[in-house]
Amino acid sequence: MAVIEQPATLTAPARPSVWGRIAAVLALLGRSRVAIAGLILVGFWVVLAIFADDCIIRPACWVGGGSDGTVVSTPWLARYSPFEQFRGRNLEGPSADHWLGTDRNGRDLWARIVQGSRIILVLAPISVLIALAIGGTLGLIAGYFGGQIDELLMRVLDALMAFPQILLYLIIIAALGPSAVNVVLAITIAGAPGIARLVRSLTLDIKTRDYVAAAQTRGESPWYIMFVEILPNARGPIIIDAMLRVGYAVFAIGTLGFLGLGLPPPSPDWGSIVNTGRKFIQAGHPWDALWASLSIASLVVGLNLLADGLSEELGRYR
Amino acid sequence: MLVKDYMTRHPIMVEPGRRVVDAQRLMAESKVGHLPVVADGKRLLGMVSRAALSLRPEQLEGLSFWDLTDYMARLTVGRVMTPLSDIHTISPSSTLEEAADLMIAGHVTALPVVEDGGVVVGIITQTDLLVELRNLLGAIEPGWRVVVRMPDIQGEFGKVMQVITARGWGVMAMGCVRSPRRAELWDVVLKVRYCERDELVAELKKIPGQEIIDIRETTSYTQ
Amino acid sequence: MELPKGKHNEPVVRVQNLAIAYETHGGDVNAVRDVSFEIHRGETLGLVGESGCGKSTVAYGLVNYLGRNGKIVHGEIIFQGESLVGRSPEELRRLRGDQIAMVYQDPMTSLNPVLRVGQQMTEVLTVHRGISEDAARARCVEMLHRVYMPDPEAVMGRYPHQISGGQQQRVVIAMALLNNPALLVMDEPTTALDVTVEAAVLDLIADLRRDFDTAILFISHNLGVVARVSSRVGVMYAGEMVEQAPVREIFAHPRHPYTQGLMRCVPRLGADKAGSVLYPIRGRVPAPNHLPPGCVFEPRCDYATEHCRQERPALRQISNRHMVSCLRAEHIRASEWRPTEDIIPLLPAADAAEPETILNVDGLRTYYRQSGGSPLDLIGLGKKRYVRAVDGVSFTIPQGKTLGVVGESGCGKSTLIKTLIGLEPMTGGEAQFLGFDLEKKASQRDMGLIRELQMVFQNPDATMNPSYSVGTQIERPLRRFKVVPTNQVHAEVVRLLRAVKLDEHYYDRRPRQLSGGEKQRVGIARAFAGRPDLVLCDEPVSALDVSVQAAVLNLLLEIQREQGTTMIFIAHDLSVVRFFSDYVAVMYLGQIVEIGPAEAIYAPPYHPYTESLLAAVPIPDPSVAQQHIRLEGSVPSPLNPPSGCRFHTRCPRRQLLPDGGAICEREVPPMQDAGDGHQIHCHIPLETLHDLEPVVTIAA
Amino acid sequence: MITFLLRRAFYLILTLFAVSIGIFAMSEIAPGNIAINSLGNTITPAQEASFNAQNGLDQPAVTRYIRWMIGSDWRAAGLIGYPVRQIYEADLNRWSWWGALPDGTLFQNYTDDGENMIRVERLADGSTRDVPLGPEVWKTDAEGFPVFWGVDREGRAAMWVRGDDNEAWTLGKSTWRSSKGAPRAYIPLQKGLLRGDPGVSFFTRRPVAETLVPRLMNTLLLAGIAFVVVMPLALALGMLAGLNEGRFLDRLLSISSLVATATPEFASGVFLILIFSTWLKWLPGAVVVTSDTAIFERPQMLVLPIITLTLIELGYVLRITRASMVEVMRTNYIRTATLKGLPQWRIVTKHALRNALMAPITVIILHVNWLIGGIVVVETLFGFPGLGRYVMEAALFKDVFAIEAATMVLVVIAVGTQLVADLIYTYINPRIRYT
Repeated sequence: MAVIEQPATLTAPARPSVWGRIAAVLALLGRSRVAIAGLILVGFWVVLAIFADDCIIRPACWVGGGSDGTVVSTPWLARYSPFEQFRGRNLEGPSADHWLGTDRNGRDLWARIVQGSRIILVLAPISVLIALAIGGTLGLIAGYFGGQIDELLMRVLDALMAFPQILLYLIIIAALGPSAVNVVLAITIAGAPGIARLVRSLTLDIKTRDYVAAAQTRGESPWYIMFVEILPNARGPIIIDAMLRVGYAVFAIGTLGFLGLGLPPPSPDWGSIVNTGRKFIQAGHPWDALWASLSIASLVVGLNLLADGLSEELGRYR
Repeated sequence: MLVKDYMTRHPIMVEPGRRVVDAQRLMAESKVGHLPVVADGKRLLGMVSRAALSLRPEQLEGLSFWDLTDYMARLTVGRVMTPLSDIHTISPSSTLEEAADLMIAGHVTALPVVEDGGVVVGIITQTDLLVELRNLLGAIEPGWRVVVRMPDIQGEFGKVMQVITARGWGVMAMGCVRSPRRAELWDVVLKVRYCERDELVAELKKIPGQEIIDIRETTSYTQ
Repeated sequence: MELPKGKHNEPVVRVQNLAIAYETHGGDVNAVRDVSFEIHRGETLGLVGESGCGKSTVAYGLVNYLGRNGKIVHGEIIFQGESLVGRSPEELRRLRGDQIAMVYQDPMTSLNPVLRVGQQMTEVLTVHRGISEDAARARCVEMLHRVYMPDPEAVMGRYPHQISGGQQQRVVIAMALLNNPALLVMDEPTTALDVTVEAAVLDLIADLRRDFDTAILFISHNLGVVARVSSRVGVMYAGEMVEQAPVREIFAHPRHPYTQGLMRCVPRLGADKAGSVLYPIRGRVPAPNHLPPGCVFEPRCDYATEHCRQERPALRQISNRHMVSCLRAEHIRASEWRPTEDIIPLLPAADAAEPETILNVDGLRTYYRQSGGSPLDLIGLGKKRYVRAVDGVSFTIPQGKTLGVVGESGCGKSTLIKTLIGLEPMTGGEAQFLGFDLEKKASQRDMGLIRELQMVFQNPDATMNPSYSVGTQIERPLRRFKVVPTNQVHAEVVRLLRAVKLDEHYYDRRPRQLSGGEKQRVGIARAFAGRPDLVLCDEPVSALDVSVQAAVLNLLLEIQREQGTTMIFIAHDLSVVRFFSDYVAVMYLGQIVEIGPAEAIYAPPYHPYTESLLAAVPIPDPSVAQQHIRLEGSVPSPLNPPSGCRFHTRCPRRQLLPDGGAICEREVPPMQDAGDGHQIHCHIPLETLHDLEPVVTIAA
Repeated sequence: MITFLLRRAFYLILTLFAVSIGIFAMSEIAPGNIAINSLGNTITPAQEASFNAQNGLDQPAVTRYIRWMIGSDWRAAGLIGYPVRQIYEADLNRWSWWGALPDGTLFQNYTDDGENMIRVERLADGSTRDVPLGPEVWKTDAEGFPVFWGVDREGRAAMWVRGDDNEAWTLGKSTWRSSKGAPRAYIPLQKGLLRGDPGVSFFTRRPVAETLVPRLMNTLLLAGIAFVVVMPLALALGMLAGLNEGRFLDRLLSISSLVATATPEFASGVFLILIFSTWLKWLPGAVVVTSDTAIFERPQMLVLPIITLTLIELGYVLRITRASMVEVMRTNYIRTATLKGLPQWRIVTKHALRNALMAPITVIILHVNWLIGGIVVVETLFGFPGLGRYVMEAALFKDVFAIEAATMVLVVIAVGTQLVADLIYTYINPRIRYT
């Protein structure tokens, strides 16, 4: 199939600023309807998470509190505190007062869902970032040095990958107890081998390029070559993969919550909301389960759409 | 001197479903007089010639303009072609004489060349045979074309050749045929190069019993 | 001499004013504009031009395979009297593979990896002719015989990856010919092949054209290849046909300035840097959506006038069968052309004194461990097998000189220089450079040694790190080797950029904004930044278009002359090596078979391998007479090299020895000194080799 | 090719081994406490120590790993001097361990006072009789203590010390019972995983294999149906989307498959229950198993779990297949096939299909891990009595042997499918077959 080589755009600014680059990425995204849809979905949750209440300007929130039911923040988008129990108003459907209804304890569902987005949008990226750091480094080492190191590392990672992830989660959480840290730990351990594999294959490819040989002939250290010469050129696929992995992480956090292995109650984690809410579905009160399910589905779908659109656009200009 | 050396390879062909008008245009534009009709994979089904494509009044239902247009629009090559059962074909490894023989016997001016159970590989026409004749008689080589008439005696032809080779001249082409209307004599056409006309005539005249019927200088007409 | 047919001269295919465009985000891009040509039975039209000139687009346009975004804008393709434009997909399908066939550039990827060769071949027949599988097989085997495939029956049962590249291309050609097509389109069919294999495939193509009377459209960027197979040649530039003429005519009397420029870019075989000069064409091919308003070649043309800037010339007949699209074709003479001042490279001065030896390599060996497939290997007990990539190579280079290394792919020439520079571990032997031992890998070497030994790489797209700007990448060696004080680094980068004929605006450019030639220049600037004494060049120009290739070669020569750098220069193009090098080494299967001064290598006495390489080189001049010597078979595996002389399995000259060269199988050939440092490793006596006829005779 | 498969099999076994160690280690470092989990958090330290000793939990991890992996009966037999044997007691519906005298008589031992050992011999009809043993049975061990090794009444190898008045605590029906004259040390008898015995569950006090197998069967049924439904459908739809790249059908399939893969099972399960069970009332929203054959009597119970389980896989496989098909259709050999004039269907079936299947098959099989995750969620959501829920419960309870057994089963499935994938892959990719 004949493809016309795009002429190098000589009019492009020689050294784009950070904002210029962000604008370029956004422009790229703008071309793909899929990516825009994803951006809207993800953006919706990010905005909600940030502006749920006045936490961003009230440091008291950051050091904790609130989870015990004391109100330390003023609701903005959330309307009520996620922990405030309205007596006599439990298991209500949506109304003007409680937009999404209330749960068994008479807590406002909208407030809890919004608060849940905050939890998930903090935990998921953090766990992916840690997994990226660990998996990325292992992948670089395995790919660059090759030989025995590669063989050994990949065997271990293969074994980890052969292990069903859900079991990993179960065992880790069952062993260490449900907490935010352990959830992050579990997701990191489960995710790192996949990232290592990806980075390794990218490294194997990139290390055959002449510029790597050029660096070697300059006598550069392996670490310089790995992190300065190789890693920046692997960023495209890594970023896309990371975006998908944030989606998986949200997915996994939700699943853990659903299985009762997530954050301990009364934390409004979406999975736990579904878990407690599903008992009331047959009783004619599907709202808890429905809203929380919709939320998590829309967020993961949004992240996937974003990654999909981005990879398609990047692929088109590769 | 085999068909495969003189035929036209990759002839223009038509499929039986084509309209007759298209085939006519194709023949006119590409200046060919015959089209092999082939199925998928160049398998021969029949032949059409310009004559076969011309309108035959007895097949028409009426003579109004619309009838004619309608008829022509519907008429396909497959309906007017000479079917495979009625035509002669020849293989690429046959001799030209065989091709000529088939054409004479079949009153046709072209033969499809087929191999491997009916796959058309070329077409050989009267023109191709004439090209062979021309080349055989050396028309494209410069030199003296001389016709010598000699009696039907063993060794007569050798005498001519002896004379020519003795002088170091070259014979570029030759043909032998019984003289027209005089079956006891032979006419030999020779194309001789590297010599002067007078010398050639003088040398040939020395041979007893033979006579020079014609001598002329010829060059090629077509390239 | 061919006998004239005298009748029926309608071409098999006639293309008239063909224009092809691709739809892109930024609107339609006209890749091909107003191209016209015709091809008759038994004729080969060669299409040449640099990359991006629309050659392949024409080829795929001809078979109406332009992808989803390509379309024929206007023009006609008349095939066998009927137009191909606007035919239904089904009609086109029936023509493809039956009446029109194609041969592709890369045979490996053009064959389906999961189907046997036989399956892929027979289906052409079973689909188009509807004949039985057995009949089809028989015909396929016969056709493989026709393309001189050894053991066709066995090949039918193999998978594509199990046969060599040359054999794959033979399969593709045989497959194309199965249905005796009227038109054969060949898109760079030999580009991916080694020179010896290429020669054999080109011979095959010439044979087949005669036997099948097929009309061939032959596309290549290589003038030499086109000269060898074509009966007529069309030159394409920026999507237009700029000149078209019979092959002898166009090489003897090129009329278009672009054609003339192309011929000045390539070194003639036998030319060297002392006696001849390459003249690159300035500028670069314009992008199809940024064409100049007038003549497309005007911005790069030395003869351009105001008229050329305004009017776009059409292809017109200027003599019998010679067509050119230049407004001034009648006024320009190739012989009267004078280079403009700034592209005359200064010739190296004659040697004043005998220079000292800078690099001394003795018995160098580089083996790779090959992991076997037996269960024992699984636990590390398998028999250790080694690929002997470089196996006992010795040579020396005097200061300031260039050693060229030639050989087929897999002969170990790349491994040799990678070992020298420390990218591959040395298995044995010795290499002394400026008193340093080159035994260690690059990462363990002394900084002083690293600085004096640098490398220029082959692939322009991989030579620069796409993540960093040009300036950053040239700065790195400057800072690392502390060539200049830190505050002068920027100035030094600019100086280096100027030295490689790039201005300082390039400092902030990203690699993707550069053309291949520019990237290669940056690569050269980076290699020369530390002012090294020895630079190893691994095919630095083979991925470049000829006009750029000339410019880069000139640049290397100029820097070498200025800095007195010593070089090792690898290339598969024997003309380029001859032009560029003072000494040449010919390698076969990890060993040097012949080494000596460049002029001595290219004249008898030859090593038989050198002789066959020279016989295979495509020469861009149809008037040059070349001996017909072809190697049989393929290069044996370096895992298990032949005994005695490694070349004995393919040597065409063994018969010159008593009892057919039995000694070649038993004994390692002796080194014979032909004087002046010219060494030949062969059992055949020097005198016999000396009496061999020269492979290439250039008509006076 | 055989080498290739051998190598793969070798690595898979290695993987299994590593995994078994991994799980064991993981449950080892876990801070939870089996004794508290199974006995409640009101136990005294003495009771806990006794429980641990009886169950071998006081031993170092390595010892326990070895016992679990290759069994403890051979070691116990060496100490006792007689072989030990496991039999099924039909009247009590349980498996128990006995020592075997040379004449084949099965026995267990106990003592009430730490002085007189009593041998309980099992008769052919299942009844027992006590045979007192003389003082000569006490042997002096390495440290100089007179000890006796035998099989205790609970079916454990046990070591009594003469004159010892050890106290053991066991939890009876509802109360703690203390018994005097108890053994000092125990070796819980088991054949070891390698001989097919995954041990006894702390939770149910039944052999793990006994409870595991029916759960496994249920899950295999669920997953099997899901697999059979999803694979052909997903592959076919993926091919269809790939062949129509960029067209409406492709967009529709791509987007819906993306939504399907991105929605967690518990969310899509909730949607499905709401729509089909609560709203339309077509299908039951939960699986209620009242008997072994309940699933077959009301197969409609399985519909929603299967759909929930398949949605993710369907979308995922569809996307992979589509991407692979798109890539293959752009290759040079498809171009060759097109320019050979082959009809479109032939290009797709003969040239594209096999190449396009290579990527999905390996990826699909690797995705079995995800399927297992889905099973856990789906079984929890619908109350389906399968292996997933079994693992869940075991993990929450810290029932080590149950977790380990179930995990090994799941890993064997995951790893085994990889081997199958390798086989399929080598079959469709000739390049591997010959290297």
